[in-house]
Amino acid sequence: MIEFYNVNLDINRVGILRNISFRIVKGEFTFLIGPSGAGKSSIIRMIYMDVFPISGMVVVDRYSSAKIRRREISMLRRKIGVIFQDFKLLTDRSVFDNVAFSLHVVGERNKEIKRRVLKVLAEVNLSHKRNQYPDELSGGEKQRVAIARAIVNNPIIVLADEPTGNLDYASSVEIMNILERINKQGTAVLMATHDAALLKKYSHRQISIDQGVLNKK
Amino acid sequence: MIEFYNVNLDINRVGILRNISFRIVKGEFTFLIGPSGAGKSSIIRMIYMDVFPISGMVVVDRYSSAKIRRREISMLRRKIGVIFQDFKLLTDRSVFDNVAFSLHVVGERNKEIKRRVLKVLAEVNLSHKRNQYPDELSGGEKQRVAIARAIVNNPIIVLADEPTGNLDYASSVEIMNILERINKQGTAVLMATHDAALLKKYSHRQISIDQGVLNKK
Amino acid sequence: MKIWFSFIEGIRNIKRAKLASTITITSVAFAHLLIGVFLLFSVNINQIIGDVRSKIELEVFLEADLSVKSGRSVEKKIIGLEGVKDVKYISKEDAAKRFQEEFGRNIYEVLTFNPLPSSCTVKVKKGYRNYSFIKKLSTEIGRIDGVDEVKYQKQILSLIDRYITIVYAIAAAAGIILIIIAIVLLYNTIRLTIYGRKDLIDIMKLVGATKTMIKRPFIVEGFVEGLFGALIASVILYGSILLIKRYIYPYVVNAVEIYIILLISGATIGIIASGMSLVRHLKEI
Amino acid sequence: MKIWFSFIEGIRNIKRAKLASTITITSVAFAHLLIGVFLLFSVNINQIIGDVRSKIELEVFLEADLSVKSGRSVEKKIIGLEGVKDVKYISKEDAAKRFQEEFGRNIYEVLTFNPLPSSCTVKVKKGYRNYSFIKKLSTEIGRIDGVDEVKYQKQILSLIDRYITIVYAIAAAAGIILIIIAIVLLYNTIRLTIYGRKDLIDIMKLVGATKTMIKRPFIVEGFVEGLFGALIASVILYGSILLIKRYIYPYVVNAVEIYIILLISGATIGIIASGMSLVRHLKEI
Ligand SMILES: Nc1ncnc2c1ncn2[C@@H]1O[C@H](COP(=O)(O)OP(=O)(O)OP(=O)(O)O)[C@@H](O)[C@H]1O
Ligand SMILES: Nc1ncnc2c1ncn2[C@@H]1O[C@H](COP(=O)(O)OP(=O)(O)OP(=O)(O)O)[C@@H](O)[C@H]1O
Ligand SMILES: [Mg+2]
Ligand SMILES: [Mg+2]
Repeated sequence: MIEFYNVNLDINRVGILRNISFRIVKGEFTFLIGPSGAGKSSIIRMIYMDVFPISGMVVVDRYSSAKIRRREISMLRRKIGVIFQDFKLLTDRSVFDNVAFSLHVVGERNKEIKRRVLKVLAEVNLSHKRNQYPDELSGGEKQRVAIARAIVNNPIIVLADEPTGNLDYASSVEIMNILERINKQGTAVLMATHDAALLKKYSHRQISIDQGVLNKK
Repeated sequence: MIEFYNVNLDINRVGILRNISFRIVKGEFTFLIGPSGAGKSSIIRMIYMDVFPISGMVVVDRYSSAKIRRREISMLRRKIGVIFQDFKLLTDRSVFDNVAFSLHVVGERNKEIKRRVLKVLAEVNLSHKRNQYPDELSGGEKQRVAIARAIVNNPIIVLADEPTGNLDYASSVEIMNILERINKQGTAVLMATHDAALLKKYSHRQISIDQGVLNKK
Repeated sequence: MKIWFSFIEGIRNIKRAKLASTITITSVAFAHLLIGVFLLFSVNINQIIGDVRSKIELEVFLEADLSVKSGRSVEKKIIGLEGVKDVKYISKEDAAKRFQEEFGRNIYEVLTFNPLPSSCTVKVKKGYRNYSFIKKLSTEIGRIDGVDEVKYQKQILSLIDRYITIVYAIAAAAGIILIIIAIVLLYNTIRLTIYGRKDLIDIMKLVGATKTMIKRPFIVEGFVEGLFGALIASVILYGSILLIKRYIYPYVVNAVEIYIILLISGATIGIIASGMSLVRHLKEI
Repeated sequence: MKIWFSFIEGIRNIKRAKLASTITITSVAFAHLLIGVFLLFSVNINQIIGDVRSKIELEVFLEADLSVKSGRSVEKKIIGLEGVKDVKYISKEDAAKRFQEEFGRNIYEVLTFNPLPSSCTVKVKKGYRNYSFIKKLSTEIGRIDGVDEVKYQKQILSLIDRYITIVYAIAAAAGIILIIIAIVLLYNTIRLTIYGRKDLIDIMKLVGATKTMIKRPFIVEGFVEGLFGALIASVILYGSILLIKRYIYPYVVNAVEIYIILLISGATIGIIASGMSLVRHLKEI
């Protein structure tokens, strides 16, 4: 499902990742851990093909970083739900429309869009904020909108970049429950996190990186 | 130093805070805790006079929310270091210039600016990234720039809105050490946080809010 | 993505970015006001010059003692010449009548004989009303037997013809510069408004929207704003022309074609400017 | 904040927001190109009309048998009239000489006597070269004893005077519309570029910068970009005029004042547009 083969990544001629290889299979739940600046977000960006390796290869679903074409990148991204570390919400539309956008992109019918968006907003406890705009939300609420948008589409992979960084412990556990549930339904989840408490509570596989290299355990 | 007297806050006619009263004295270190959406960031915004109560009064230093004038707001803000939850970095200038900006605002001499910026960047472990732009930083690195900017000015109050949300435990402890040190030098610190581990380790006073009202302990 | 969603999005975007769309519409309106004023100006100047030219005629005085029959034959010969639109023969008697009309006295009361010569008034066809042709024509007519003298408004004609090419050249240059300026300014405006939404475009890409999906609403938006701006310009121009006609200069010419040109131009520029700006922003991935 | 820091910031901002400053400079340049073309056009049209008018003169034919002495006295009387610039007396002898020059034959060889009348050529002062005045002057001169007939280029004069007011009115209207359009478009452009930096301005406010501190660099930026844009327009115009002078129309007039007006206008509009846009964005707190 996700495979890294000897991946090296430079951005602006600065070395970010060195010789990374790992594999995540269908339906797996994996933590991505490491100190600030280690390269966790960069790994996630390579999976949704926002940046490309200077050598080595990233394979996701049936697409390879070596030969994926522009249109295919869009197709791939529709199958991946990404919770961005900085949320990346569309500031000019409401919570509802932010979440609905992913469904409009795949051409879903209006009625179905409404049903699914309301359902997922309820799951992240944001039904009452559905008509507010991102600037009118607290940090944690924005994060939950980002989560809702990432999972509304029934993706085959969810990439979660510190999805609980702005959430209290109770909310974090709720989010973890949602991620575990969609994981049970067959979705692979890769979650970058610093949250020691969560790491202790959930015993999923951990990929650990530091200064751009994989920690062998 | 910071006093809230029966403060009620509405934003866009939505009630955010109800009847909040508390007091933080000079040189105190206080945690602000509560679930997502409770109103922590809103309390911090009222302290740097970004929003105003619809009733009650906020007094900071010698300024009262009831009669502070525009120019005085700028003056007040120069004495307060704020670590914003969403960082609020100037994306069109380098890390160095972001931190230096606060010092230019108070008309500091160039040589002194250089000395102090370099010193504070070293404290947050970002000396090597000083010429990069915010878009080229990881989440945790951005957060550390925001921290550096907040403290470079030797403020009398530091308001930290989840300053460790994007940081691993080790980095969080380093940041806590910096905040504790400037607190020892007489700066009042108010820190909103979810981080259970930090709350356990540090036994400072806690102000807890939930759904816009203060929790009596 | 459903196409109708793109349309709805395009319309909604106009409301979402009120400042940007207001500015775009204002810019389109002003630029088209400029182009419209220029076009109306040209049409009117052209009309005025055409009016002056249409009044140009040659007066052909015939020899004093020429018979009516010979006069008529001169008339026929003139009609046969290239570029002649029509000829009016004025006999000695007609001239005398005219004298009576103009001066209120019968010429036979003043003099015992009629000294007025018979003459022809020659009008020239539309494309031939220029100095060099009329000069040629006048010598040609002068050579006809029985013609005494040919007169025409030499000075006005030579004046118009001396400066007309310069005026037209300058007007054409001004027109081209004007249109280029309008396009560049509009393109810049739309580019800036789209640049202001760069973050949103980037986010759309990240959640799997293809280029077409991102582009289409902007194109719709450009079309609507362009058309609307041009419409505002047209209404202002039309109103102004009516006012000018009424209070300042009743002969001012209004041409419907100009308004059609403006509307088409507004919509087209809106679409093209949006499209081009997007190409720049969508270049990377 | 130190003032020099504001200046350095202003200059740096131009580099920081390359797209925005390029667009602003282009817009200023184009808008001023427009204004410049209009000004040069007006100056030249004015020059052409002035040229035509300066050639207007009255020919005063004196009575056939008037003595040179009486002729000279008529000349003096004409000089005394209002609006007359100078009068040239042409005696019968002078006229004969002219005839010789023009037709290459001595008139006394053709005829036994000199039938040419003596005459005066009257030039009119600058402000008086219009149809209604010259008509009045001609009747006045006609009443002087010894004057037989007064001739002047009635048709050209009446043509110019009939249309000149319309042309001037249209030109003035076009000029005003042009300048308003230039200002609105520029204002919009600068407003959009500043709006694009709204987030940055908000952040500056949050870290304690006062309004003045935020404004000053933008004003510097507006000044520099405005001046630079106007400079580009001036260079293009100046170059075009030189080319036109050389290859198309050598009598084209170039006025230094226009370039000075353009540069001042560029800098001023830059400052005003920045200032006004900022007021809007800085309104809240
Ligand atoms: N555009 C860029 N140019 C230069 N360096 C960059 C760029 N983007 C990221 N980096 C650097 O790459 C390194 C890894 O960044 P990344 O965002 O992957 O870290 P991270 O593990 O997600 O950290 P965090 O936990 O703080 O979010 C960082 O040191 C960062 O400064
Ligand atoms: N502009 C606004 N309009 C309407 N509601 C708002 C606005 N800003 C904030 N709110 C609401 O006020 C409540 C408190 O927000 P605040 O940001 O203070 O919460 P918080 O305690 O900081 O939460 P978090 O831990 O998630 O950052 C939230 O429910 C939020 O939706
Ligand atoms: Mg990261
Ligand atoms: Mg908050």
